[in-house]
Amino acid sequence: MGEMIKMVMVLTILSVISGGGLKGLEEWAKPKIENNVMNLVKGPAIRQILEAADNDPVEDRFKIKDGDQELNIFVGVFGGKADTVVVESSANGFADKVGMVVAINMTDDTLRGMAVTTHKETPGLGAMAKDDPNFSAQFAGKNITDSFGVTNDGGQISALSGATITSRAVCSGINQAVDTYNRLKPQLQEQIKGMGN
Amino acid sequence: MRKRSFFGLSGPRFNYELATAAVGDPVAIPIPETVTLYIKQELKRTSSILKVGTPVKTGQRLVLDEGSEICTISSVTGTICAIAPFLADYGRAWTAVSIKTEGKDTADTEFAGASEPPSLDTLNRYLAACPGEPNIGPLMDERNPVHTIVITGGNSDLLIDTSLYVLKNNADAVNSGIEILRKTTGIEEIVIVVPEESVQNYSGHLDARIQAVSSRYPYAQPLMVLHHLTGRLPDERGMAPMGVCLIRAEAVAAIGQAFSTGRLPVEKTITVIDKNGVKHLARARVGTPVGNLLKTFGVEINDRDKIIFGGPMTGSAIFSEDLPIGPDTDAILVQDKSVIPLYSDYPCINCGDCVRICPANVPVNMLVRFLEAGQYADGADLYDLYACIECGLCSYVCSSRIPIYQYIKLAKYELDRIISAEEMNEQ
Amino acid sequence: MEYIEIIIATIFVNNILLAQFLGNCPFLGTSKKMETAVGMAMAVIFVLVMAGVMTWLIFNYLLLPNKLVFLRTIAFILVIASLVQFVEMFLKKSIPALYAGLGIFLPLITTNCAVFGVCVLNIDKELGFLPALVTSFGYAAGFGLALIIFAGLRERILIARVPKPLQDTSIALITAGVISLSFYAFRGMV
Amino acid sequence: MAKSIASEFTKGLWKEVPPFRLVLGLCPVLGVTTSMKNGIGMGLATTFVLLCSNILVSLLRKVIPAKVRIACFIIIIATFVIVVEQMMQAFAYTLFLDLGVFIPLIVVNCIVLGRAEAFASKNGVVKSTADGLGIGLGFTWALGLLGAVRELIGTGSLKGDVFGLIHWDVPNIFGASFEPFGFAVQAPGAFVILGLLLCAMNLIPSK
Amino acid sequence: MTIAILVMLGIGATCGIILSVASKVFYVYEDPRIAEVEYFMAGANCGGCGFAGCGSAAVGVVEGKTGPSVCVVAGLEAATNIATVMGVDPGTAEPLKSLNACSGGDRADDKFIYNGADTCAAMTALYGGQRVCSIGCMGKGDCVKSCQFDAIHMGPQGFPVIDEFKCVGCGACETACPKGLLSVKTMSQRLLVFNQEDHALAPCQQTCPAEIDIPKYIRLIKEGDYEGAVNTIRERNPLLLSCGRVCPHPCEEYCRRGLEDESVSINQLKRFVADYEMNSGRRFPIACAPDTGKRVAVIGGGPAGVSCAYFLRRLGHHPTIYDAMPKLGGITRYGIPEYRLPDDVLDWEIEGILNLGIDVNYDTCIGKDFTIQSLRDEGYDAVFMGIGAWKDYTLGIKGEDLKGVSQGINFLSTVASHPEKTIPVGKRAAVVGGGNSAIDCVRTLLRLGCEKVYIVYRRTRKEMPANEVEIVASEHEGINFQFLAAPTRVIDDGQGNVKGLEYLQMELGEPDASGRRRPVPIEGSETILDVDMVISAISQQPDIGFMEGEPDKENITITRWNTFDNDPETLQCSVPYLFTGGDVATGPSLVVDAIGGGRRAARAIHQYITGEEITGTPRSLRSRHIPESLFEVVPGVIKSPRTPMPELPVAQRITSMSEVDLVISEADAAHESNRCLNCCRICYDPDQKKAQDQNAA
Amino acid sequence: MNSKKMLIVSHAPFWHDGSGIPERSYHTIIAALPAAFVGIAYYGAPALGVISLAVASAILWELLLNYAGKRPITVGNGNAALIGLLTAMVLPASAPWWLVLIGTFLAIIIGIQIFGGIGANPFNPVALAIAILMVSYKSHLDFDTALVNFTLDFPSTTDPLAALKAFGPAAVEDLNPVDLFMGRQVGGLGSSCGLALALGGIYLMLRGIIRWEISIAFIAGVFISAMLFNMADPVRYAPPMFHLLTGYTLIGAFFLATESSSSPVNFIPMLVYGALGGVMAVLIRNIGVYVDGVIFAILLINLINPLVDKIRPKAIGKVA
Repeated sequence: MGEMIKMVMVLTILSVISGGGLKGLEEWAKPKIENNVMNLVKGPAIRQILEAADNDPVEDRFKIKDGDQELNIFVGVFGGKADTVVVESSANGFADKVGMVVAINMTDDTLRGMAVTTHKETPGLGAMAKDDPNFSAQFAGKNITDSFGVTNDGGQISALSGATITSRAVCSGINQAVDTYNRLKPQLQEQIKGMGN
Repeated sequence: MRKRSFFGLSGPRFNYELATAAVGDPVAIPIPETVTLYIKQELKRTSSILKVGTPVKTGQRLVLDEGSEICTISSVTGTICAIAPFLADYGRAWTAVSIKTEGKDTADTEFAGASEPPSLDTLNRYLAACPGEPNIGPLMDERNPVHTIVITGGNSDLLIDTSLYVLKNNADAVNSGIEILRKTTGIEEIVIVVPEESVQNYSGHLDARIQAVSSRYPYAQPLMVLHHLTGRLPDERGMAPMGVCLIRAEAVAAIGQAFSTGRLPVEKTITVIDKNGVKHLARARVGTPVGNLLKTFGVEINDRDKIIFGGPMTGSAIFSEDLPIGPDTDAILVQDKSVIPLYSDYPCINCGDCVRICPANVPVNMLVRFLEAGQYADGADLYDLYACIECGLCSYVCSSRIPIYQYIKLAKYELDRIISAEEMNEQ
Repeated sequence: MEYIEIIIATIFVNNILLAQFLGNCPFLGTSKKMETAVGMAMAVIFVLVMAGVMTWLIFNYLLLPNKLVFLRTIAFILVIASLVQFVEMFLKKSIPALYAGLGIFLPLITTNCAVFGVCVLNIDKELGFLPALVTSFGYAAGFGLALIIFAGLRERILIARVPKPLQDTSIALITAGVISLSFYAFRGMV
Repeated sequence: MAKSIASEFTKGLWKEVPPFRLVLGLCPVLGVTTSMKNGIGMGLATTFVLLCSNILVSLLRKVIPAKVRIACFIIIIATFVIVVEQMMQAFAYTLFLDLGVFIPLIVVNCIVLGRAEAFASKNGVVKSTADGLGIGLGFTWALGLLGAVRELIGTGSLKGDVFGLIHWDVPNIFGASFEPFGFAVQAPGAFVILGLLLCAMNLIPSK
Repeated sequence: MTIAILVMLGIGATCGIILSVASKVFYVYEDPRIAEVEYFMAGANCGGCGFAGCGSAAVGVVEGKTGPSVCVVAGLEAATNIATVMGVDPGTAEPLKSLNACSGGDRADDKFIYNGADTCAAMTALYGGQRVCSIGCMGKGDCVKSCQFDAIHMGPQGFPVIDEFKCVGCGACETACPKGLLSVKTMSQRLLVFNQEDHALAPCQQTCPAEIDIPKYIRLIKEGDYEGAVNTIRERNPLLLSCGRVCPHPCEEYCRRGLEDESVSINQLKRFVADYEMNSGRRFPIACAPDTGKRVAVIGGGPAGVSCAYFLRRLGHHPTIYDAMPKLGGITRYGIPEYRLPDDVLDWEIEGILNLGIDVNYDTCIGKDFTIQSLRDEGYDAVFMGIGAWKDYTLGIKGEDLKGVSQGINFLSTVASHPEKTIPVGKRAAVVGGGNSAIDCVRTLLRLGCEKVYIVYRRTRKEMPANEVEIVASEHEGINFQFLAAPTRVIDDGQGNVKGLEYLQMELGEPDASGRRRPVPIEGSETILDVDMVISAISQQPDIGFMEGEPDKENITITRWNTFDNDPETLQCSVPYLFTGGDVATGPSLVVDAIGGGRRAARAIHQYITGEEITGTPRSLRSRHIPESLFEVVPGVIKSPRTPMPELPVAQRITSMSEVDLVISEADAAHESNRCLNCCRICYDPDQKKAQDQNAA
Repeated sequence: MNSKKMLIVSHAPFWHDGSGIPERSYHTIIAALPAAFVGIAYYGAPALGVISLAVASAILWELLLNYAGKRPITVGNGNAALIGLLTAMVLPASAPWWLVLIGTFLAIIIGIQIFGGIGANPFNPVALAIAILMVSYKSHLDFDTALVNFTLDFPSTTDPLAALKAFGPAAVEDLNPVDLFMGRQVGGLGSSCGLALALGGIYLMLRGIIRWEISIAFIAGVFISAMLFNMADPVRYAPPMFHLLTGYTLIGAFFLATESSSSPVNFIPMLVYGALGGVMAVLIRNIGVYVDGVIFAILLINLINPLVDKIRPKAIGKVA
């Protein structure tokens, strides 16, 4: 019995020490990680789709509550007018989740652009969603009232050759972003008021 | 040798020889100067009985040591001129006894004294080394009783006439042999297996049930006959548990002859097939060197030729003209060096010809790979090694020219060795 | 229909071994004999489904609400290891026949990246409970399929005259590569 | 003593270098080596875990009861894996993205657990350190080599850095007209190239 | 932080409790070794070994399905530990090594052209294979294919060559070889191999009483591997320096080259490498098996005793030598004069042997200081009796008690025990006898200042049993030979001193049973030889006077030649713990016979004390030859002169005790070793072919 | 001893039907040549160049590896030449020299030699090589891009399968089956002429060099599965004859799927193997990402070959 207790004790103590230590580490690392994510992953993508913006959209960002989640919203200022919001979204792709950012022009509810941020798709096939500018260019200017889908499923987006799943994922990610946008539109308008100038 | 036909969809068809009127009477071969006989027992240093210089008589029973069961029967009268160890195929260590013949042929009388009444012991003691090599051992095995004696009347290989010739021309001797067997063993079920085309030659003449088998090769192969009759094949324990004993027609004739004349037969009927494929029938004393027979028929042997004891599919090649014919040598086949097919070192290319020709449905293509890699046990377990009836057709059609039949025989031999070694260890 | 798609995707298109490179060590180790391969395949299916369920529950009901997502590695591996060990002991005692056929492969699974990897992937993809279950099963079946195919090929390769430096692992890897290439055939099918 | 520590260290670099000599830990080997950068990054991450877990296991080897030792080792290893995961996210985020799920998978890497159990749990701290470091660095160069080969054949160039410390950028090694052999950076190519590298290693004697 | 700790606490504790409870509830008995073996494995359950996890691999090891090195992750150390658990030899102390018996290969003749499956096994199945030699290598390389460790490759001569460093002694090749040419043996087993009828042996090796692998060491000398040559000799003969000097080399009688040319000077080559080691300034290391803790008493430190002790030591046992003399060496020291075998050479050699860890009790005499029984009581596991034959036969004639009459061995040992070599000798001396010790006596007398020395022998020079070289050397040194002379009495000078020796002239009659013609006295031919010293050196027998005081004497059988009755194969005496060897077992014989006897006894003792059945060598070849290996003609030999033995000039040597025979030069050794035909059982390398090869190259 | 005659000793049987690996290879080459000639006729000198280079380099690779591995020289058996020829026949006539070299390297060395030479390859070497090239050099193996500089006198100057994939059956419905059968279509230089391939295939079947069961089952598999697709949705899926006569279907059926060492030898397995190959080819064409699925389909059936070949008749005398 003594041995059993020792076994359980050692295991538990190790777990506890590990859990506590890691929590500490995590708290210390969290801001750094967020910063990295912002600068290295989302930043370039956002700056790319909002290339023409007057401001730096990554700087001009705010958080907004959606249910019990907090969302990052980036704001683009065009012609002195803060009319574009960038919403993050993700959908299941071929291998893992495909993360993307979707820029929506609030004035006419059209897509200003989208870009894939994170993915683990097959190089040369699914990965083209991020690398092939022709693919992402299809989305620019589309009206968000349409649901996005690939041609195989009767939509208007021509899928990447050999990567229908990834293409579908991108479309569903955009649809999600649009949903979020529609849901939060009033709050967003509230927020961006006064930005730009 | 038969080549592949242009259209490869149908496999080759071989038929056994059927003793026809065309087969003439055998040519008698003169008694040679020396004969060599094998005692199927290893020579340990020296023999306690046989010495160089010992005189022997025709039909005398020769053994190495007192009380030994394994014997040979002297086929001539003369004196022993050499005793040497002899290594036969598959590691069988025998003793070769050479006898220098003398002018006069004197018959030994020991058998005449012992032959009445006929008994299994007498058969085993005197006739086990007679022409046709009757397989007496299994009949004496009490643990594995035999219920059927099968007389293989057909020839065991292509091109050979011997067996059917004997059956046809010595029907009386065969009948009395059958009677002796019945009497001594008490086994009623004696079957004579003959090719179906020749059944009418025998039915009614012979005093046993006649069973016809296809005259197409390999349906008269001993294992195939066994399967035909019992539906089974021997496994790694061998023939013993099957309760069937196979005896050649010539052996039965020899038994019959021995008991009716009181003298042990010492002459063997042999089919000699020369380089041109011409067949001759000969009668010679057991132990006559092959060279003598070949000389009689004017066959010239050069370097790189091949002399084969037995037929083209299952025979065994020998390495010297001096080797003697044994009591089981039904035929001698000579091949010129220009027609000898050579084996190659190519691996199996999986063409599947062997699988399609195999009469036993053995997956030869996989089996041979395992055997080449030396994995005999796996070959036996997974790929039906023991279903092989040893006809040699797979080697005949192999595109890679792999000596498949040799591998199979080797595997059975090695497995046998491993099993007996394990049994030794356990004891 | 959705589940069939998941199954096809996980078995063929997205095969855990051949496309995701998870679980390669036992893949090479247990594919030398068909018997072993079949046993291993069964064991993986069994454990992976159980582990998928367990980890899903732990993550969604324990870690996520407490914002301890970063602890999932340690939590999962501990759970998987204990689960495997428990099942092994259970089988050994209670169902020895099953243990002989399947249980002896269980230890291999603790450090099988495939099991752990699938659990993590399930979580990463934020799958629901049933999809997670089906995905786990599909991946495991894919693992088994690849293993059995590989064992079939390897039985022949092991007795072929492979050049000495390439023998065993080296040629096995190359064969695995070609199997992986062949599975490209299923690309785009779902 | 000094000699044996040195030999514990060097054996991992050549004589027992995983995955070439000990064909283990293949998942990351095949999964992340699309480039030399990823290979080295993964190798270093593994080295860190290996080193730390070896030290800790060696220190605690007298305390841990035999029956639960595997579970304890797993906890220790998993802890360090999370440390690596967090640190990498904090300091080398792009690399973390490339390596993806393979970082948490270090926890099930046979080499790490294997060394902990076979070596560290039976040897002193110094030796275990040498062992962990040696095996880890051996793993790193092996991964780097495989990554480099695949990157070279598959893209024609070598490009990357290690945690921003060392950079390399060798474009178009085979000339500008070289058409990259895309197979090399794809999944099946990983198996085939590792197989061929193993063959090459077999040709070089281990002594 | 708290939540994290709590969650981990929950998970950890739950897992721990479940596992520990389950380990009790679901406890199943297993072979405890499984757990022990598993403990040494990596525990990573990686499957790299092909087993389903470490547990399965451990079961595999315990069930003998795989070897101790199964775990690839854990490495060598673990393999050693696992081997210890399993009681398998871990392969460090006494590694098993494969050994190839056939050195014929291509050069052996074929009996047919083979065409078929490319394996030795298949080929051997057809009439025993294509080689005429019944034990010849087929050269198809089944062993090469069977080796998992790349330790065997096909050599240029068509037979397999084993890389001893890579060989792990797994035994795969042994099973693969259908001819049984490869045998995997430990060093111990190799030390105890005796010639058998079915071995691949050259005629010289069949003849050598010590069974040294002569062709092998000559080949190694040819290759310049002198250390290898020394080790090869040491596998069979520890006293190579002594034998190199005093052995009458019966092997050379059977040298195949001798049939067409002069035989190879085998013994000089042995002496050359032996001296090479001594002069190289270092001792080549001698490996010993791990200690067994068994103790053996060796009575007598002569060649038989030393040889037996040496082999016992190398087998891992602990021999202790008891010797009556102050120094070891027995007859080689005290019976063989300094000028043939210098003391310092013997000292160096014996030191090397004792350094292996053999204890010696000097000046302890059996019968006085101890008995066989007392040794048993001291706890020795076995006793080796090797006291030699030190009692001279007397002439049995009148006047033998006179001053100035002495006996051969007695005389020689007195000389040997006086290092200053100043023994008073007479001016004219007669030595009776025709054997080696007679020659030793006369030549010693000459060196001690005797003016005229006679050898009195009752037959002729042709019948003299002494070595031819010795006779020739003594002739050179001016010894007078009185053949066909049978001493009848020693003549007294009246004061108890010798004045002369009377002998009867003989003539040769009919040959006797031994084939020698029997000398028949000529009536009335008494002659007196004018000498003042007479040494009788006719023969010796063992001095077994101590047996009177031996408690166990009832059970120990003695023959009528005063030797210990023994089984000639195992040398075991009538009591099981007693073994014997050398002259005390055989009567006076050669040094090299005693060495062979010591090894044979060591084998039997080894079997006895390790509890094995004591068996002789099956199909032993002792003093017999394989008939097929003895040739009448040896085609292909190109004559090439034998290297003459260098000697000290006569003038120099009779004035001192310094060594007469000198060692040959390295160049001569190379020449001589090249003369060797490298024979095997029936094949050899003919010179003609060698010459052709050289021309072609 | 020397005066004795040296006889040859071997094991039974002492007859052989005279077949051999070289004969098999050369007859297969003869059977493949008509299709290759058609390719040369249509595509001219470049096609001849590709064929010669492929055959020569294949032989060279094998020779090099024979020397490197210190093994007997095996090029004499014609297998390397055959593999080289078949590799060339599936490549487009525009293949650059290096592509041909890489192709034959992959086929001979990776495909065959490292597995232990002829007979040991678990995969069809040609299919393996082409599959690797397809995933590495998409543009060179895409007939539309590759053959853009050729002026071809065909009814349609685009690859029919690519057209089908991109635009559906409507785009190819006016292609005449006779034209397709005569090879008047864009495709591999020796793989488009159905007539020549079928002639060669029938020759090989009659000679017993390839097993008719595999070819017939393959063709049947393509036909039936294409028909089912076509019946289900004629707008999206092309008719069976089209699938049969385009792309690599016929060269696959007669020359690739039948490669002996990667295909089964028993009757039922041969049917399963062939049929599955045909079905997979159509599946990939219709719902997969690749324009032509035959190559991958063959690799896939190679994978299952050891498994299906375990279905075999019971050996005689076997109790269990």
